[in-house]
Amino acid sequence: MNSFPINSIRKDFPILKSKINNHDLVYFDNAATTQKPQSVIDSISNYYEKYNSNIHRGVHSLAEKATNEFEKTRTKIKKFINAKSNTEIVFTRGTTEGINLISSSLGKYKFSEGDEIIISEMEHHSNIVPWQMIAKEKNLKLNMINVTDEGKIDLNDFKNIISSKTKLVSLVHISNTLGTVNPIKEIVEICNTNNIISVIDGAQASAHSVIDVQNINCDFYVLSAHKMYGPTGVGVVYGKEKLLEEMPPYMGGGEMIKEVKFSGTSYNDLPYKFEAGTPNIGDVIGFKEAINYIENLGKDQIIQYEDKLRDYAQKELNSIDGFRIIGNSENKIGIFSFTIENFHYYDLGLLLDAKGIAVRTGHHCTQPLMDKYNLDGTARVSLALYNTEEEVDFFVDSVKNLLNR
Amino acid sequence: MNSFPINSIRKDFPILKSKINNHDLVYFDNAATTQKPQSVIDSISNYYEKYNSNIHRGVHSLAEKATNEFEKTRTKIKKFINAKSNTEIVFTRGTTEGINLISSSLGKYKFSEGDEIIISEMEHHSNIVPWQMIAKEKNLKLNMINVTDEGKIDLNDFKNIISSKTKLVSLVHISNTLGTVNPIKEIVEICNTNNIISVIDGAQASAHSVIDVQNINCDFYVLSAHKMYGPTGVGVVYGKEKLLEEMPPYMGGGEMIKEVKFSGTSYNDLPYKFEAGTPNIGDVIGFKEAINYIENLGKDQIIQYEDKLRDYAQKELNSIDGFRIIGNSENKIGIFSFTIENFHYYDLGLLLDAKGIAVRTGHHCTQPLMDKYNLDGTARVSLALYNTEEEVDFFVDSVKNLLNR
Amino acid sequence: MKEMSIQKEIIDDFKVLDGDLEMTLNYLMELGEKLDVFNEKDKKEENIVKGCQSKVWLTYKKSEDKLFFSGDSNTAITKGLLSLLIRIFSGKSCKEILDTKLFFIGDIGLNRFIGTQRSNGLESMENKFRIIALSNK
Amino acid sequence: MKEMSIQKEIIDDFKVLDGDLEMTLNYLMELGEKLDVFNEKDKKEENIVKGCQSKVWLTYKKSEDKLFFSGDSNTAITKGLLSLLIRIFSGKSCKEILDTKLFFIGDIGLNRFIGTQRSNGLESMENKFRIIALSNK
Ligand SMILES: Cc1ncc(COP(=O)(O)O)c(C=O)c1O
Ligand SMILES: Cc1ncc(COP(=O)(O)O)c(C=O)c1O
Repeated sequence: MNSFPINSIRKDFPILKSKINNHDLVYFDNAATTQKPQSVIDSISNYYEKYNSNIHRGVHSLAEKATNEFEKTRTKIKKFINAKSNTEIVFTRGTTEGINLISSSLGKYKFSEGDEIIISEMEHHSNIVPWQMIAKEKNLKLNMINVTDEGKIDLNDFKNIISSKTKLVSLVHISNTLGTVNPIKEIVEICNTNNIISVIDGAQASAHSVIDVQNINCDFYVLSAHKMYGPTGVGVVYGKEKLLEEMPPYMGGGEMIKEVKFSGTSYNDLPYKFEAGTPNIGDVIGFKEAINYIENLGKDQIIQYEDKLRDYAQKELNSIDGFRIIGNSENKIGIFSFTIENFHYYDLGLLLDAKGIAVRTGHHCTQPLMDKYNLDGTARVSLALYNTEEEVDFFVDSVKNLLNR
Repeated sequence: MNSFPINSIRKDFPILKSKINNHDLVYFDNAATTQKPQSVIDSISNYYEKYNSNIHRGVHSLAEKATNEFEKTRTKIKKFINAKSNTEIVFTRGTTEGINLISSSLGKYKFSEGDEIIISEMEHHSNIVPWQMIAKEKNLKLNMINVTDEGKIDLNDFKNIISSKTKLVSLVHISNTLGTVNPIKEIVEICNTNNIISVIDGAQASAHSVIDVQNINCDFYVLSAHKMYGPTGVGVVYGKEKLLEEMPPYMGGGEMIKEVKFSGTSYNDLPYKFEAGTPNIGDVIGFKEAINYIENLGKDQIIQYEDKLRDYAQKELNSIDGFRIIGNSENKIGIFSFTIENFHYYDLGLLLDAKGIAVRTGHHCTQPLMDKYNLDGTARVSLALYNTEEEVDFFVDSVKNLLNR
Repeated sequence: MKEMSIQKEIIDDFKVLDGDLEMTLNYLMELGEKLDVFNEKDKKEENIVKGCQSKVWLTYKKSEDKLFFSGDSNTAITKGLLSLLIRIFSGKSCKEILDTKLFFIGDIGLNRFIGTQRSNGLESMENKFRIIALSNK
Repeated sequence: MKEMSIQKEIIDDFKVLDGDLEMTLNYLMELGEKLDVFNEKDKKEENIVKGCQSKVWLTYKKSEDKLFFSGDSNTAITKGLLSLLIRIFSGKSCKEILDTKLFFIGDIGLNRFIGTQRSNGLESMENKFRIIALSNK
């Protein structure tokens, strides 16, 4: 861990200097959204101050510069997740829009009455509701894979509920509530053998594990920039070119067309077919700097640091009386959902905030999972590359003090 | 015009100091996207540097602050367009997503085979393709109102194509190609008398005319922040509460639900029902400053200045040999699409760019309108509040020089 | 203006805490703990006030033309807030309740519980008092 | 390496303009004007190369094993670009055409015509030459 330049990293994130209720900010709400390094913030300002323009169709210099910078992000993300081609990278607002794009577009031609879709009990609402909506519209059956008490996908259950009618499996790569890293490669392989479309929700994974979509071999991989040190309002759908080609567009409008006639319209090439209207140019450009930031530190170094911090936190947290962690897979990242006996998470959240510690409380948009564990909510600590053991210590001490009140 | 502080205004927009190909930037591509004042840019940086957080469900101080600032934009825009309530203001990525939201959600329950939808020949592709898509899906008939040679909606034609099957009319408030200000109040009144849903595409109007949705009395009004000095990636759908209430959600996911059960899901209250997933928080917050900027200058003062500049430009442009303006309504804003005899718009665009002048060239995402006028494209000058008569002069001189080459 | 004076009392009580959020929350929780024990039987659906992350139950008795409230919450801080509302509204007539405007909350440094945040139930709690008052008018 | 030397010639020709965009565009247009007159009859669908904002027509004749191109465009600047490509590719064998790598464009200050911008047709033009060469191999 010596080589990980945590002190200079912390200086890269201006918000970490903040005082919250007269305390230093301890930001442990990274699964909700991560903080942004100065380079990301500056690249957005720089865009607006120096070369803001609408893109793609302009011949003037600003349009040319903005278009090039915008498309550079596409190339960057293509390499970052190891897609085959830029045509497989579609920009969206975030993971939620990405999943809706997929469900809605596939819904228009791939599914027919009685077909089955499989998700899991640990999915985020954004990977549940779009499938419920399309299932209702098209009379499909939606199945949920059981999650074990430890917080892992029950692979046997998965194999059991696959049927000849299963058309699609959509699964979270890393659970935002449990921290569990799912065996998606194994699951996708089963999908591919059975001719089932696979969608991976990578919202939590993209910043905290190595993503190689060709290696995973999934049909779709979806992520949000704001969870990987990038700005809000940008996400990506990776899709295999063959599927994207045959899919109808999600939205209609400017930019996604080749030719519009009153009598009918022909659609643009990939990926533009799926990018109707003026995109979020400024933030797409900012997103590139977020990936640069991760790459400059090195994904492997980051993961190594985060793993060590996770282990430290796990040990320290368990020293708190009445502390129960929900989600104890041996393969997990630094996300700790927990309850403390006789201490409601809402009170805990507010009391910690008074000490400058930001944790999330509630159902974390995973109500079916909460129901499964008979909880109505938890408090959640989620770590990122700028967090430290000292912050974990301060958190643990603070909670212990609250318990001794 | 004396009282309009044009010099200090120009200083508010940092990009206007740019040199493009060794010339001062003359930015005449405002209909594509407007430039942003420093206050907008700074408010976005400030968000990321000081209080970036995911919103709505967090109890910690950052989440509280971010939520409040986010919701303040909603209140601001509500007042800006005179909606009745914040529940009528839905945030989107832009006008294109807004129209898709409406067409897709209404499409799920309002339209049945044979129903008719009316748009006009002067619509932007973003107000054509979504309707073509839903028309194809649901077997609806799509009609286009004729546009006159001057570039005005043919009101008689409109009245003629309305039938008992007409369910919806979607019209542009101000044409991005012609500059024409359409008589939307009159048109909406006809819609309301005939029980027809009205959608107004306000992408071009929101920065250049006064918007009062209660006075217009339309069912929907749609706009983009980036065309009104705000950031890219944010737009608004205004919808009458009664309609929004009964409409099914567009996207499913986090934030738009009340309760998610495996057996079924209940949706959140307005406007959240239509805002699935993490929104573009930073830019929504930046958008507020754009409206502040407009309000501080005063919409009336802006319009007065822009009208005078439009008149000046019109006169000067017409002094160019072989210059033909497409769109000569007596009620128009400072948007001039034009052709010059024996001078292709593409050459013109590039040659002007060499002098630092940014104009747009092509079909401006209005191909049916181009077809109507038998053009394959035009060059377009579109003005905004920071443009000046001196810039118009430089443009006119430059074009004359090019013609005398 | 009796209702004004209760709120002023509350503001005075909190003044010693000097806006320190931690102490304020602690004091709130203490106030909540002092609430009369709530009858478990009254924890039924119709008495629930739903916030996003906490539950509140509220019942009342009418005596002469005055309403007397009792309540409970599953979270200590919300229970503290509730106790303040009960202190303000209990023992008043329906008209008095409806006429009472709440202003104390900002003055005790708890602005965070009002406004656009939907994750707290202060507004819903206040509304519940008013609805009860309305339905008893 | 004859094809290299043509591109080097072009680069030299443009050098006097010192990267001034306006003069470069003007010179390009002049070059376009010098192209041999294109046969109007050849302006048919199969000879079109579509850019976003301009149209290009390209035909060729084969003599011995060499290809000779002629072309036209509805825009003056694109026609200028086209004339450069014709200068580079005309009179070469199919193999030579396929082996020729274009590098001059950045060196004459016209980087804007390459890359991700879809509003220009340089790439499509270049491809058309190569497709013709391929189909004649
Ligand atoms: C696992 C998971 N999926 C989906 C989402 C939704 O992402 P977004 O809100 O950026 O659309 C989130 C984030 O909240 C998440 O953690
Ligand atoms: C009239 C009109 N409608 C719709 C749009 C689409 O807006 P956006 O690209 O912001 O979605 C535009 C802008 O290009 C426009 O000018």
